[in-house]
Amino acid sequence: MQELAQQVVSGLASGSIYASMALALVLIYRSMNVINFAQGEMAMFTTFIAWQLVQQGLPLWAAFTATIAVAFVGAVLLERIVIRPVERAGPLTIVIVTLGLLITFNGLAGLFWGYVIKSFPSPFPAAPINIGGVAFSSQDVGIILVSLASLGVISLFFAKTKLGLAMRAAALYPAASQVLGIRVSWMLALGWGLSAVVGAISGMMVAPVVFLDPNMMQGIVVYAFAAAVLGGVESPLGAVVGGLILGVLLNLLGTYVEFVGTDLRLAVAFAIIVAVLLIRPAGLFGRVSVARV
Amino acid sequence: MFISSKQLIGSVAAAFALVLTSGATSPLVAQSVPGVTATEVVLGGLHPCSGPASAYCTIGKGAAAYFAYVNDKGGVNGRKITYKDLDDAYSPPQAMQLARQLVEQDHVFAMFNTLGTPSNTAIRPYLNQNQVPQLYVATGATTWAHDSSQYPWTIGWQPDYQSEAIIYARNLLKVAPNAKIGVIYQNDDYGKDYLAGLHKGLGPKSSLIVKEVSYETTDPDVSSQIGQLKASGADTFFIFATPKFALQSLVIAAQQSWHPTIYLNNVSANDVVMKGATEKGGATATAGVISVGYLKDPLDPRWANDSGLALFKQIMAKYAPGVDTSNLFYMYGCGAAYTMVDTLQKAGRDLTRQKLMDAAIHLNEANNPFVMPGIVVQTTPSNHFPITQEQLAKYDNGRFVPFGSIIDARPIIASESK
Amino acid sequence: MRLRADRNLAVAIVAIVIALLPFIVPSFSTFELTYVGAYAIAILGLIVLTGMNGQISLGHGAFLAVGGYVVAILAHRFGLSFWLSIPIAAIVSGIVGIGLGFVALRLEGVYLALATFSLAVATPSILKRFGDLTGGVMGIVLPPVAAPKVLAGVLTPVQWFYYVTWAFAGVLFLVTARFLGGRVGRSLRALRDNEIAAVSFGVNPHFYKTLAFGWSAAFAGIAGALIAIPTAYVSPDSYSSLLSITLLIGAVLGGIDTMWGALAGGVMIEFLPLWVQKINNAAPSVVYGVALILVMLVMPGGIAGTLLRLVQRRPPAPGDAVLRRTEPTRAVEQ
Amino acid sequence: MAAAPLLEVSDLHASYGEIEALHGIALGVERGAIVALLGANGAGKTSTLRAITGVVKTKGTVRFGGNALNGHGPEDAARLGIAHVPEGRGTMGALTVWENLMLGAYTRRDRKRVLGSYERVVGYFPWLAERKKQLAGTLSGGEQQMLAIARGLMMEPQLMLLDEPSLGLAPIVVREIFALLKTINARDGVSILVAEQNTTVALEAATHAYVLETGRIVVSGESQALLRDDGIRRSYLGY
Amino acid sequence: MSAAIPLLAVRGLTVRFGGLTALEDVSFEVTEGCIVGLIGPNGAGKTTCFNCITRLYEPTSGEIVFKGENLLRRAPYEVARSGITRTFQNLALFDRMSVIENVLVGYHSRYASGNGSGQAEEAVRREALRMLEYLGIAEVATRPAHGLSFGTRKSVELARALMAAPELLLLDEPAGGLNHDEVAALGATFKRICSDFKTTILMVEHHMRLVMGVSDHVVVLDSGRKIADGTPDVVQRNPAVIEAYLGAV
Repeated sequence: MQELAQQVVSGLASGSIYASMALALVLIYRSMNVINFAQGEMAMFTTFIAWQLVQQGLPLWAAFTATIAVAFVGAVLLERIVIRPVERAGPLTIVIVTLGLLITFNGLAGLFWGYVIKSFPSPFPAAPINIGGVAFSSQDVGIILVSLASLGVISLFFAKTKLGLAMRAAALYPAASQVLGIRVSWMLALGWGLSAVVGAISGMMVAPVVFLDPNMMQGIVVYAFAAAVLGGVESPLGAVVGGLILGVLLNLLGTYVEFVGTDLRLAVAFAIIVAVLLIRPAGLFGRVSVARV
Repeated sequence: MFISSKQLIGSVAAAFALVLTSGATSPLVAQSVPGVTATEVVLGGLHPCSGPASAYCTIGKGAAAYFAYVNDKGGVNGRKITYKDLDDAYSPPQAMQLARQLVEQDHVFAMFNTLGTPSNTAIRPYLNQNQVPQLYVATGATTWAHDSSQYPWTIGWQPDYQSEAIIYARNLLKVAPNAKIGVIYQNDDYGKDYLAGLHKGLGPKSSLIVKEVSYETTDPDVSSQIGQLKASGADTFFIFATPKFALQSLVIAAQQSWHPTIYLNNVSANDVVMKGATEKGGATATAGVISVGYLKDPLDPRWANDSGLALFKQIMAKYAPGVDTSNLFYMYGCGAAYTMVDTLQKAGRDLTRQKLMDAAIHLNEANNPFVMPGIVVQTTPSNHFPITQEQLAKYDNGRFVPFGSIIDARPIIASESK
Repeated sequence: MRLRADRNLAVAIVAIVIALLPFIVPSFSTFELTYVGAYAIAILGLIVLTGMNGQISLGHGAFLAVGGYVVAILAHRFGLSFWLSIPIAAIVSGIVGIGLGFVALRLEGVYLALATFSLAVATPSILKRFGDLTGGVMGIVLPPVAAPKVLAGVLTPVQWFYYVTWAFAGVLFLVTARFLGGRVGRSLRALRDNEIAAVSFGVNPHFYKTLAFGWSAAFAGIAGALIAIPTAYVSPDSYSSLLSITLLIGAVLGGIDTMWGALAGGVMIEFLPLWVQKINNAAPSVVYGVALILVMLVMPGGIAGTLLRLVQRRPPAPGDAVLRRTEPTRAVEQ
Repeated sequence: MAAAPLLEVSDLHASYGEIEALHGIALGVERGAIVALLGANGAGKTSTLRAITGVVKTKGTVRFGGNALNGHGPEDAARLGIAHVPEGRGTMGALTVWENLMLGAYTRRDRKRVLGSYERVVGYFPWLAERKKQLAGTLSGGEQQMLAIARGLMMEPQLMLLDEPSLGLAPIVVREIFALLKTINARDGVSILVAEQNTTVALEAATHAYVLETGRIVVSGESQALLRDDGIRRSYLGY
Repeated sequence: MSAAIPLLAVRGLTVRFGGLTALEDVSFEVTEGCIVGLIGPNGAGKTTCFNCITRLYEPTSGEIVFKGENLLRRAPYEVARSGITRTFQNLALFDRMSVIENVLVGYHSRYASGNGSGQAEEAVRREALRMLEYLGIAEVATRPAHGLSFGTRKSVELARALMAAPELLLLDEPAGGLNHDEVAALGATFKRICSDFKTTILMVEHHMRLVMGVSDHVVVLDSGRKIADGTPDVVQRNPAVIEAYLGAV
């Protein structure tokens, strides 16, 4: 029983990692129907920037804020320079370009900071929390809370602000939005900026747990894909819930299903992606859209 | 320069036949030894500098720095060493092609310190068939020594993973014969070799192991695995992991309020891991962790006034400026390169591949400045494990404090091979 | 008609060059060019699947793994010669591909890329999990290639296997050209360009899309076999997700719209990692990644596509279903 | 003619990729006028409207209130005061009625005045206020068309471009919409350029009309005159 | 009107998308050998009706019977083999394929029908070329389909549809985007096609002169319902039709 509780709790902790990354993926998908394969590497890269700033003596929260700003501006520039020329291209072109970004960011991080793992400071206290034999860290709680907070802020932004409304409109109805004076192309750039911010937050939350190195996100990103698909790739709420479910599910399968063990987790993630896409393509929280010819 | 491949293969085959029959060096090979001129000897190597295993790239850079230092000091027997170190991205097919390129296009005299069990396994038959020495490979699998009769041109350098695990097992049986053991290991050749060693070391007492869990290098974290180990009731925790996951294991165990006796494999027993784990998991996360060492950790205050460490720092500052010298991989590269230079020296002025191999299996190197004092890099025709000695140490107050004397796994290996 | 004559001439020249190369270049280059042939076969499959049929696969490394392991297991366990095991590899891989093709029927564009990418990432762990069959993490060592006795003095084993590989490549190219030029190819491309119109003219989308998947998987299986045999070793590390990514990148860099793209792509996959190492030894992947993005921005048709266009002085193609986004059709009619 | 017209288009060409859809269009909309743009499906009505606001690539000149428009994107046209109600209405079905209306006022900053516009728009379409939290996609076709017009009005435009407002609507609704357009035109002084296939209704509302055929203007004139001319009707309007 | 068995019978066809009703209980028949016009204001449900016949839409209820067989039991890709092909309102050419290849795809359903499968590729190609000549566009045979003029693209669509040797040809706004000289020629082309290919034509069209000029029978839809059905003369005088569509003349 205690083991079960422990597995569920650490599943939630891992799940919140997937969730925060999935949230970033969903933001880009919502703004341009694209999966950014480089999302994880961008998050990793910005986390390194934060690390560097802390090394230079900046207080953690200042580094945090500065990194978010850098992530936003950097991603907007990136969208303008690299994505915009292929904005209207088909999925294959965009897939390849984002793969190119993935390779580039990974290489750059290795070039600048090397491959030795780095310890990233955590804004939360280190002391473990122990409730009835189930132990976890305040960092775990912190990630869950930050993910939920990001979700809340994002939801409010899209629901309540004029800019958020314009972004939704631009993503869903680019042609109609244009004639209303919405600069659709900039909305896409803004979408990149926002998702990079969420990614940066995710990276900085995750790094204290998994430790920082250029390959930090490679293991996470596939689970984030699975989480996003599970929750419905257009739904921020779905991304978070999908991430948490996935985290718990993988832990329970790994612990109690002999065949899966700890070594078939990726295969399970693959199976979940395929199964969800086949059975309920819109995910748990996505809207089912009516296909029209 | 232009040799048709037919001729090449033909001559190799002829040479092979000659060696088999007479055991003497073929005159064909002696005439012109690939990669050797009056002023130069060319070595080749493969390290992953892109892809998931890029962390190991630095080993090659460390070795290259040492060779540059040796060259500036006049080289070996008047020859400068040219080290062609290529990136195989940890991919066996790529390793195979690059090895052929190094042998057939760049005409390397020998391969030195190629990294990783998969890559070395892939190129071993080719190199042996063509009698190209595959020296001091950077992996601790036992196969390099155990299968030396089948692959006489291949030899490892570092202590093998199995011996290391056997050392831990013996130590454990001595101090806590009724321990309940939980193991986390990386699900690849590296982790499984350690696991096999642990089983061998425990022998009939293998039943002490109550839980074994593995992780994949693609796993984001190992909290689920640690939870399972904790739930198993284990009081002794073996970590056979790469630094990242070792660090996570230490921290997560502490965070889950699990405080077993911990054995940590050598690869991960470095300052980055221990400092990081102490910082995140508190002092209890690392206090009393047991490991072994054979290299001089640049951050260990024991070596603050050591001449070997001073040499290391001097070399790195001059030939690899700007790199993070606290990274033990550089030390590893220098240490292996030292043995390589030593071997070339012993092989003599009149270099052949056969002579190089002979030197490699007659090592007796007590003065490698980069490995711990007292450890002798030693081989014999019947023993192809260059380093078998390791020093047990316990983590205490920010550093590993050695305890007991240097343990030589050689007798264990000897009994093992029987 | 003149165009066709030009093309035949070009094919003949390329075939002759390929036949003569082993006698011109050193042995290790012949060895590398053997891999070019194998990669070209794999990319040819991707051209059928992605270029002609519009289905994006980021998981073809898995089929290379199937091909490689089938050959390795058959050779290791049963001592089967590769003449027999390569066709078996093609069949097994093709069947797996058809299975995945059924799944792919329900997935489009980015979703398919996502699903296949996760397959690529999961492949090594699946290979390790079934260690009894696959040799687990240690993989399987294959016996070295030997030229048949009659050719022993004429061809080195390296040259011999070079010809074997390129013979496979040649046959598969011809077969593919034959099918792509006819009804099958038209149906695939029609589905890619406009599925609704294609279906309206009787093209069965389930059949042809699954066929394309099986076809490309079978080719990837053959390629996997042809890579495993000269490498003489298979292990899970040979089939990381990077391999799948590299294959698709090779196909797109080479030119996914034309069969020539397979040749160009094979050359790219084989030699680009070497070239970028020479350009920047410190961070080869940065050069690789930046080059990739630049190519996509500057020549979206890939190398072969761009060259062909220059030769034929054609204007750039518009409205491609895969390379360009088509505006979602929203019904006006209700 | 004393003052320059509000909208002045001359020698306008537009192309989609390699295919040219408009081959030199010239037309004008006077301040306060309702002008109809007629023609069969595919004649180029939609392209003309799109070319005016810059949705498609163009050559030629488009001047609006003295400013050269072409070369700028549709976003700038909106900022200058042209409300384009696109073909198929462009109502954003996944957003609420209120959100649709607010997006109409996207380019305006003064929230107070935006709310003022909202009050006036609700004056025309009282049902909008009651159903402002409803998703636009759940409205009927006629309601969606009215919402699209209302959204255009939220911009406080000088000129409205309407692309087939009658599309898919029952005749009675079509008449209602055109009556509303006339009211809006009269009361708020919004000039209107309306592309229509429903010739009768359009000509009745408009003061002036142009007839398009395969990307060229073939006939133009006072709408009453066109309405009376049987020859024109038979040749160009297809009935 | 003859009393023969209808080639196509649409009975009680209803289509709903979510809450929208696109077609409501529509019934009509198409008799072999004639040209039937399907008219109505934009958005009346004409194309939806076409899409049901070609099985792109699943009707909510109703029946579509072609040659006595229930079409709704067929998969979309089997409709062509049954003998129905179509053109598209917004043109649905295979843009990256050449004109002749586009037309060859039209032949696809005949490979499967048995009698065509033996025919060699070359013969099929010649037939496709003849089809292009028939429609006067043979000179663009090897050009890619994109980048052709609008009128030519429409002809390519027609050639592709005819290549399937359909018994029923559905034309969706064939006159859209054509000038009045071209429209005038179109009427003659349809009559010629009708007799040369023994094909029945059902067309959606706005151009009243064309529809009334060539149709034997006209069906009028408005807002998803059928409001009239009969010969052109009858329909043109129908008050409901005038009210909804033609306007006061």
